[in-house]
Amino acid sequence: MSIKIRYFASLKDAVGRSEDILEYSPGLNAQQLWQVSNPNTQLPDNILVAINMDYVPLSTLVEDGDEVAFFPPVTGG
Amino acid sequence: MSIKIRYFASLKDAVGRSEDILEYSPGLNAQQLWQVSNPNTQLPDNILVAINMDYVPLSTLVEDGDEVAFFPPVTGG
Amino acid sequence: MGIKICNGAFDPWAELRLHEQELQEYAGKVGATNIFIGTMRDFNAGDDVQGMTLEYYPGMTEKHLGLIMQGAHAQWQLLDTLIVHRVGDILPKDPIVLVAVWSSHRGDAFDACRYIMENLKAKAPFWKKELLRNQQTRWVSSNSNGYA
Amino acid sequence: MGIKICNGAFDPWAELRLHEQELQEYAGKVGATNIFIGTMRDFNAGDDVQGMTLEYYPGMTEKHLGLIMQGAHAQWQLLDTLIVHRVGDILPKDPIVLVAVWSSHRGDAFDACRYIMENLKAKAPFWKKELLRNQQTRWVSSNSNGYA
Repeated sequence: MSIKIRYFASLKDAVGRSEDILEYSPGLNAQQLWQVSNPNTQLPDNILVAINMDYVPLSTLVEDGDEVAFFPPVTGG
Repeated sequence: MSIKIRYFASLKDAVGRSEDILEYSPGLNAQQLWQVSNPNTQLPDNILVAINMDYVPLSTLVEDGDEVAFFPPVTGG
Repeated sequence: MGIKICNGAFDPWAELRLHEQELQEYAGKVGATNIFIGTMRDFNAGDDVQGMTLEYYPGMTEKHLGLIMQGAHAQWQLLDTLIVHRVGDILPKDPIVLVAVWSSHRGDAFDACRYIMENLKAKAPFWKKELLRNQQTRWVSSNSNGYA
Repeated sequence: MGIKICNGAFDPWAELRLHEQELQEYAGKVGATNIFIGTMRDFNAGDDVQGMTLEYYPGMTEKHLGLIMQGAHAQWQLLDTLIVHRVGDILPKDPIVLVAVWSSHRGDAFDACRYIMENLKAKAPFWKKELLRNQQTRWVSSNSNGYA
């Protein structure tokens, strides 16, 4: 299996892509997954994280097959 | 001139008429006007009074030409 | 601002569409609209209700709806307000009252619409007489407080 | 209950009329309807805004709108709820969001509609990018708290 990372809105513009597909490596949390995918870009402070479409803390471990999304504060409505 | 008294809703049913026209007599307040018009019926506790379409206390003096309305609590909306 | 007393059924969506056609001049300033519609239920106080008659005090009713509306405009930043209220004989499911508030920001629209409804319920001279299943009628005795 | 994401303009009055046709079974229980409509303004943060693009996260957006709706039904006595939200390219005066709540009593309708709107603004994954007068674009950075 693998991990899908998705980026939305201003964060998508900042990283220059909307998704990454990564090999699963055990023991990584969401914060560490970001650094693997974006080694030269620090994760901005206010970014939200969802795993499989649920909001989670950055310290949440990523499992094989997960979809991990990073995005800025929401501005709908 | 004269005084017009109006009754609405359940109070209209209770007094059996929708209005009275009275000769003006100086010095009466709304409460006393009720007693003049309804000598055998005590004004129920929760009745509201308006003079010329403004809510007023029962102690308000009635002037010549006034329209005085008595009605139960409102139940619109 | 608009105040309308209807002796006959009204369609809230048609009233809203019509009113919005008149507010084209500041339509681009509107960010928030809050709307309340009160409709007739087929039950009240444990009894089936088959119909209702709404009495009002022509002149005083419009005057106090206007004062309530002005009170809302004085307290919140509003672009427009509309009140439509039914009188006469009505049936279950019929709309009784429509209150609509247009503003730039949503807090103002929510707060003002609720303020208008609560004040209308407390101060506007309307009285409901219910027709029960057995053809008996009864006057509704008072309105509850909707903030509670 | 209904949740609808629209990629294209929607007419709030038509959506409401359509949805109410589906709730005939408990129409006689409805005493109160509260509706919020958010529309696009032609200004924001001191600048003229000519248009907007609304991005979302298909799947997560609908899921969280559903959770918010369930949260409202758990806290208040509601008969029905509807959320319609626009995505894609939109223009000033266009409706962005419609929230409607049907209940027997008005306090429930007002409270639940506002709860849904505030939670939608805080948690539902939508993002607005504004097109300014000079053809520059900017992402809206965050939503304000509408209870404040």
